[in-house]
Amino acid sequence: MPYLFNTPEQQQEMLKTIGVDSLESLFATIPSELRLGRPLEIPPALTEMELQAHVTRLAAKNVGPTSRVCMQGGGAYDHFIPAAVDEIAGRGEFYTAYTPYQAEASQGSLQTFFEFQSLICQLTGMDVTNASLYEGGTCVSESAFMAMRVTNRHNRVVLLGSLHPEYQQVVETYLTHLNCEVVVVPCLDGAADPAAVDAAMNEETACLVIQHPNFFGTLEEAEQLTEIAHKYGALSVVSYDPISLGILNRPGDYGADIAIAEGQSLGTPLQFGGPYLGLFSCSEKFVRRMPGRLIGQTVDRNGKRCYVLNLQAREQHIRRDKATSNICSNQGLIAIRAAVYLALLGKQGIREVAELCCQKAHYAAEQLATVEGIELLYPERPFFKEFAVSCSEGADYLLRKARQAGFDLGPELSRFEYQQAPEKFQTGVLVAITEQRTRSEIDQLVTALKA
Amino acid sequence: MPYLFNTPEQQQEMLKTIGVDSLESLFATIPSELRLGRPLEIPPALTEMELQAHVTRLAAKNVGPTSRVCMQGGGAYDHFIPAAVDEIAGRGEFYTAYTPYQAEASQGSLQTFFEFQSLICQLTGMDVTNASLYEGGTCVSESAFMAMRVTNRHNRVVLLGSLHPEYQQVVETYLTHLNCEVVVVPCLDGAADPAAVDAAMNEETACLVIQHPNFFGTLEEAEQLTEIAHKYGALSVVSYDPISLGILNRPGDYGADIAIAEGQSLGTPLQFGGPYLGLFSCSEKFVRRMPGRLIGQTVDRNGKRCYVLNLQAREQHIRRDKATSNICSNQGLIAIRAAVYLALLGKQGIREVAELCCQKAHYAAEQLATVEGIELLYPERPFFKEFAVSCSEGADYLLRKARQAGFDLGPELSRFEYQQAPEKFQTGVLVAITEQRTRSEIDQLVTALKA
Amino acid sequence: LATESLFALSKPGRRGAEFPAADVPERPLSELIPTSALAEKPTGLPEVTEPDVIRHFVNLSTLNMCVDTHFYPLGSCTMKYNPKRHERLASLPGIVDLHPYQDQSDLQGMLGMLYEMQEMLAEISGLPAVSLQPAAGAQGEFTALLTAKAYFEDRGEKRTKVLFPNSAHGTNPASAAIAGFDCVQLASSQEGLIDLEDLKAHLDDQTAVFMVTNPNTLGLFEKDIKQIAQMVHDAGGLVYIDGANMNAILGYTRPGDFGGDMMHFNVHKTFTGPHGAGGPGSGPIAVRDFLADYLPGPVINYHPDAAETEQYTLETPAKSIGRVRTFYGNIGILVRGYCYLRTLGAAGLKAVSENAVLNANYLKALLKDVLPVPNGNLCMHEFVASASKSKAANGITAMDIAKRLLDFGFHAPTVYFPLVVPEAIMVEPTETESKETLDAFAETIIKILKEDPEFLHQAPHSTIIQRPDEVVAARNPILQCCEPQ
Amino acid sequence: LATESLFALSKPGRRGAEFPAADVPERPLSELIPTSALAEKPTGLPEVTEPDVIRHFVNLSTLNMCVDTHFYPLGSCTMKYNPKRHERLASLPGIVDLHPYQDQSDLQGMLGMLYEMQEMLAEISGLPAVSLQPAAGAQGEFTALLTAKAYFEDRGEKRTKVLFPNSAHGTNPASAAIAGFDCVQLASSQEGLIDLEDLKAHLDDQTAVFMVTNPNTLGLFEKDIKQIAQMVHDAGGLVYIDGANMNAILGYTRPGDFGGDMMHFNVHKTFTGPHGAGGPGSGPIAVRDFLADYLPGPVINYHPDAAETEQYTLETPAKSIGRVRTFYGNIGILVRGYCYLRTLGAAGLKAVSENAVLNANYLKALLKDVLPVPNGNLCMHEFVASASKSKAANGITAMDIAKRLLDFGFHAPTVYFPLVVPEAIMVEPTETESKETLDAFAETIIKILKEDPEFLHQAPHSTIIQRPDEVVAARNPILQCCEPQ
Repeated sequence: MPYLFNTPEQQQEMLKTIGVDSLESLFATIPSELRLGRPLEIPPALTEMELQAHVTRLAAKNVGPTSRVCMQGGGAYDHFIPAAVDEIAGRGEFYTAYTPYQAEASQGSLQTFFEFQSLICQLTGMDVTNASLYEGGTCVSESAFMAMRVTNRHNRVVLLGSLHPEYQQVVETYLTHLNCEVVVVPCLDGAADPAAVDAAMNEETACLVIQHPNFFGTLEEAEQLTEIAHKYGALSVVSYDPISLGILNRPGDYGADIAIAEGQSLGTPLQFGGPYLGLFSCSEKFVRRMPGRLIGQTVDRNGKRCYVLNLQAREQHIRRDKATSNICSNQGLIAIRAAVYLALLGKQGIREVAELCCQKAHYAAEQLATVEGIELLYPERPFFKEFAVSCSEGADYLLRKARQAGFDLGPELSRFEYQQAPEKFQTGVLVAITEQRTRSEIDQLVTALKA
Repeated sequence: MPYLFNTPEQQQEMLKTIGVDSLESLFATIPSELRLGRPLEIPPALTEMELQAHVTRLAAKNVGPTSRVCMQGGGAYDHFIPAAVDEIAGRGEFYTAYTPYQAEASQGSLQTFFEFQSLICQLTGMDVTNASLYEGGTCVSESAFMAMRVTNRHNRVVLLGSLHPEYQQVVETYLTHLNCEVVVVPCLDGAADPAAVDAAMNEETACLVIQHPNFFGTLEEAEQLTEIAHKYGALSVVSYDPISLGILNRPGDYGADIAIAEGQSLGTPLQFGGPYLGLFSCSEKFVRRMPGRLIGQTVDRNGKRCYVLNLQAREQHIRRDKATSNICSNQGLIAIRAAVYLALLGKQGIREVAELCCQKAHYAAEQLATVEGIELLYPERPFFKEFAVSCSEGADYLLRKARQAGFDLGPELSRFEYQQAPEKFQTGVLVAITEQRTRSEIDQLVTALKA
Repeated sequence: LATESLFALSKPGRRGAEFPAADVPERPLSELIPTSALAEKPTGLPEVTEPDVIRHFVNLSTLNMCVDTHFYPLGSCTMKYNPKRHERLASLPGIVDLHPYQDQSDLQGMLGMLYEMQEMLAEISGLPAVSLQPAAGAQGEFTALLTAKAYFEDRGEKRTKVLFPNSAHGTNPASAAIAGFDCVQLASSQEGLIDLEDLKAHLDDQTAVFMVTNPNTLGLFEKDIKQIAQMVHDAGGLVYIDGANMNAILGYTRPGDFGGDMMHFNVHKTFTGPHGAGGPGSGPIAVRDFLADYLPGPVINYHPDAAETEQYTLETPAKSIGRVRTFYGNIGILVRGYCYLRTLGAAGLKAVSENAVLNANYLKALLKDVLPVPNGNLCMHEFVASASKSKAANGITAMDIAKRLLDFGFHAPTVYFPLVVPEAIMVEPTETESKETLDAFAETIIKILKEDPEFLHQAPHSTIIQRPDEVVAARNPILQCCEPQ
Repeated sequence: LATESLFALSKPGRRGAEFPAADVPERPLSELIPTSALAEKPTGLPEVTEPDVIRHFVNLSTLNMCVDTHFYPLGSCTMKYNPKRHERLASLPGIVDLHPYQDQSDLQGMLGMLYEMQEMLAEISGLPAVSLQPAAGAQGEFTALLTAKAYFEDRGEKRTKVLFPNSAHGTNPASAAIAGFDCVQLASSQEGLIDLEDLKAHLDDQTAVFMVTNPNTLGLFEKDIKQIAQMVHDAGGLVYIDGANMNAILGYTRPGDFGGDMMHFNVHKTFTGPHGAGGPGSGPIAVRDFLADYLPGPVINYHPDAAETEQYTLETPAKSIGRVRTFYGNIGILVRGYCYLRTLGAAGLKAVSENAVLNANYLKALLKDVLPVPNGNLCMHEFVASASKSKAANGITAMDIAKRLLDFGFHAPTVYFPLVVPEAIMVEPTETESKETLDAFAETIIKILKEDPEFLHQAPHSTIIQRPDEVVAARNPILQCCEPQ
């Protein structure tokens, strides 16, 4: 039996010390009629060698970036991950530790999370960052909850229609059953129409949620939209692409109150959608109404600098039903990955990655537009690393043809539901180009699509 | 520039402290006519992302066990490696440390090597084991040198013709230029003929080198051969298969003076032939004439148990040209892998692996023999996990047909040179079956060969 | 050096990662992006080398205690061994590199694995419908409560209350609040179990869900759980089982069999996640058949008669509450949980619980004279002792013992939780520890209790820092190390 | 607990790895193997669990200082940073899993990489013919000496002597001895360089090879190397360059250009191996064209016009000395070296040497007042200081300084080597350390030299053990922890 220590002899010794005569009798408090009178029906145990063969076989049934070139987007991206990230995240001292409740035995995690918070603040220009939330989608719902607390407006939030459709769905799941109206301003032309947003806002609105660059890859007028939110006394919540901040102006620069993101791009593999990383930052003045764990710097009894869990009175294990969130386990190890990633890239690296994505994506867009039947969905809109194309022969045709040539594009826009969907969403497909893609790959794709 | 710290400003500061005015002038002691007046002509630098793409492309040009089933032998075997082995060997504390010269800063390595020595002693039944030599082949030449020192016979060693041909070649390279006669007793029937061996031995012979199981996979009469060696006052050197000692009797049991092995099977991947692991053990009475590093237990100034490099007076850094060997760097990290592997397997595990290899290999031999045109080369000889077959249509035909069906067999016997090679070596092929092979794989191979 | 800040290591111009020049025709950024959207200056990220990064974080890592280095008997957290094979297998190509929007035909191996995971969780829980989506236990609670809410609403019932005992984890009330329920906390009985009278007093037609951890946070099996469930059901409510303590009962009894209608698993606890210094977790839920239609989407369905590339599909249940997150769940953790279940099999799982319970009771037996356990004769996989006696005798508190244990190379147990036990010391040894370790731990506690109380109040003495000032931290929070640039 | 023996953890019946039952029809072992060949009892291997193994070795690992955690200025060892990308890439399928006897058509990617490695080493050395086989530097020396021997014998010359300076690494004479040569040790000059007079006095028609490390072990470039080589060549001998110190001169000067006929590289030093707590190394050699035919077999050849599956081949040179090992070399280390060279390129390699030399000279400048460096004004990548002054003044020895440094979180430099410098302290900072680290190191040494000598004689004080008794160890060697069973 793997991972067990007690030999039959030891079990007998231990039972004797306890004062019972069998393992079975340790379970005496479980009434016999509640016992499962049979073995669980789960597949037979596998040794490590068998398990490895089995899982390898299952993995081989999937077709991923090892055999295809990934140009997929929609909130999860195939960025390069330096080997040093895996080296650190693979240290047992990090991945087999618990939440750092015992500060003296956890300074490694605590300082790392403190530096993670600092790095994300530097990246975003925001004052305060927590030690992570689950992922991009729940960051939006947590933002909405926080905005409701801060503004004391509990009945209305406004989302841009260019917010990732799954993020919209998460907000709806979290909020609508609370009789909070979730207003979506439809995105009919690739980015928000400020007039329509203004019309949707009112003095009851807790927050305006902006995604910039948005789901279609295009840039929003984030500053102007933030001003609109503020005009109505609402908070401006901005969901950003962390890589884009290598070149784009930062939420802290243009007055966002809450800045959130899916942090997968910062050193975490795609792994079929999770675990990813919810990044959550805000202005200092809201810090006591933030969700999630916060690490603070302090001194120990000898005056030595050290780190502790801070402001725990916001959290569920202290405040229970009055907590700012129910979150307990967060995404610690993924936050560590992001910290190592950002430390490696630094000021120059993040800029270079952002520029590479931007340059290559524009080249790809230009080249794809030369394929007959393919056109850019929003040729006039500026974009960062992702863009939507439509294919006259349908999205499926495009995806299939690319797949056969060894390229994965997508997602197709018709995969999601929208409050109002322009006709061309039926044939629209997202294409994301990271720094890993090469001109030769892009050219090959274009050649294949032309054939 | 990767891995460098000094910024241009710091370089200037440092040069100032040194008292020179340029980096160039630090190289003033290299006469200018000796300078290379041009850049080195090596390929341009690659960033990590590019390097990974490049090496991945090269790797994809190779076809290995990921896409074929490995039934190859000849001294390197596809045994299962538990993940825990990689976890420990991947610790920077082990792989980025140096030889443990500073005992206070190296107890981790020192105790691990001490335990490695202990584990190999337990495995082999030998008294003493060093902290590793390079690999299986040089273990034979080091054994011969040691036997020459011990017996004070410097002119003659005897090898069984069933010793791995490459091991024979290594011994010849190391010894013949010293005017030491290397006598090979040809192996004409799958294992040594004791009478022929006896005839080859004499009172001038330093040692008899036995491989058991031998290169053809069959068992030698190791005990009887050891007695023959001893009869002439020579040392018995036995090259064993470490996995086989899970069931076979051990060199220490039948009186071997020196027991050596290629230790790759103990948790080290095939990686195209190296780095592997030379295992070297001997009787206690010869310890001061052993080659290689030895870790010893002692106490520190407070009487605490600890470990140090021991008996260094045998080694090149002290004894120089009088050293027992010129070895300095050994195979430390691979020895750590072996220690973790043996610790995981333990008494039961090593037995199970050995039994699985033995049972499956016998099944495979039996099944292969049912294929028309294939027969066992030595049907009467007992074997452990490897055996030779001959194919009436030639070795190449068999290897190619197996490869097309997804199986790698070999090496073919004709790949090597022999002093006397029986006719059937021309069509002979080795087949090795480890615990990883399944009945279904074996059956598939047989079906394919019958088709 | 180890604790120097990453930012202090920064020097302008140092590089930890480099990228090639663009291989496409480059255009000025301002042609691609409106100037107004471009940052005016670079980020304030530090500039360090790769060796800096490695030495910094490797040294930091060594300041942690962890399961791989120390006994870590943190009650309620199930700090069991994290098998190394899981890390290897979760990193295989074909698993670690799949994009969530790949075509379903390209995902049959992954979806098949997840489907099998759903089936195994259903069998272990006795509850047939499973959602793998929740990112952690707390999100599992929330998701299940929302599922219940949707169910009631669909039936036209307006039930507003969620009940839970005062020994509950904080996430229970927090999740109920976010799900829009009123929280009602119930008393515990003298025995440390649910007080049936108090429960009865609070059950009514407003009661939506009764949340209960079983075994409870005192490490005791709620022996009346069947009757309790009946009472809740009679009142028209549903029973939610917090599965945090499943490690005690695997294969012995099932939430679905003892009256639970919904539950979550903590894959990162029971199925050895690992904990990752705080996460990621994975909190799949299992519910009764009549709740299946309300689960969040998508779930994985199996169509055995379909073509090989279409056997496993992602589908949204008919009356789904919607999405609770993007994509499909914390897959990387679920893969590890899958590996664990496939490694153990039925007999192995039962042996896990047997040995977890054996270890807890053994340790309790060794300690009970010095650290009495107020509730229960036999415990399950953990027990809650009290330092009240030593505190009264010479002032040695639970905190003192916890801190001093660090000096001896043991992580501290959970202290001061659950709140219902004064000077609580909550010990969960798990099954992946040896009798020898338990013996050493017990001896150490006995030794500590004989030490000078003043010395203990200052403990720990050997750690890199000692008793950080949390009051100062909270009064003037320093939450990052430099001004934003 | 960390230092408990693995064997002490053993309990009969515990398992760290399990294997499935055979899936083939099983037969009694005695039917397969003669009983006389079967062991009568099981091995004496310990019985422990996987968690035991992990906790044991992880804890042991933390007792090491290493490059990933500490400054490690061990002279002569080039303890530079080991890039993490190398570990990842050397583990790729298609590299880590290749069997040495696979068909050459299946190995074109690997053979192509190794061929390119041969070419790069030839260019860096200025010596056109390369063998990748030697497992480490010492085997490289032996292999090259044997190559020279074969060359001379082929020419009908009997040359029996190998010359080397008294500052040589121990491997030089040891390798020469094994290669069957008589060893002749030469004096060093006052400057710490080769004494030309002594060399001249020993050169004759018996001289086969002159072995020299350049830069030498004092960290000095042998400025007369060209003249020295000429003298050796005039005597009919060959010049061997020990490449241990190549880190100083990459791209600046080449052994082939300054008169060397043969050399070895230490891939685990210069090209960041890593060191692996003692190995594996990799010691490829490069030789002049007229020696190429004698190299050990096989080498990798390139046939650009052949079919794609046959472009790279393994071939044995015409007059090969034979094999020096099984298979083809320490490929895993060579792959890492290849990655390193491809990462740095020509400019990067030159920058490596520049910064290695800069760091050494800077540190030397900081320390020279307290630890004088007897030889040389400027050093190359390392320098040899002497503690003679402090020893004379107050008894503080090189050993005292080395041991005390450990207390401050610095690995010790090499001490008492080379033998030609009394109280030698040999410091090699390498290029992968920062000025800040060098400053801190120098300050610490200056501080140490002001400490109480008695206190220093007892140092280190903070390590897990202190000054082990090597005399006891050698007198009664304990080389394993229990009786063989």
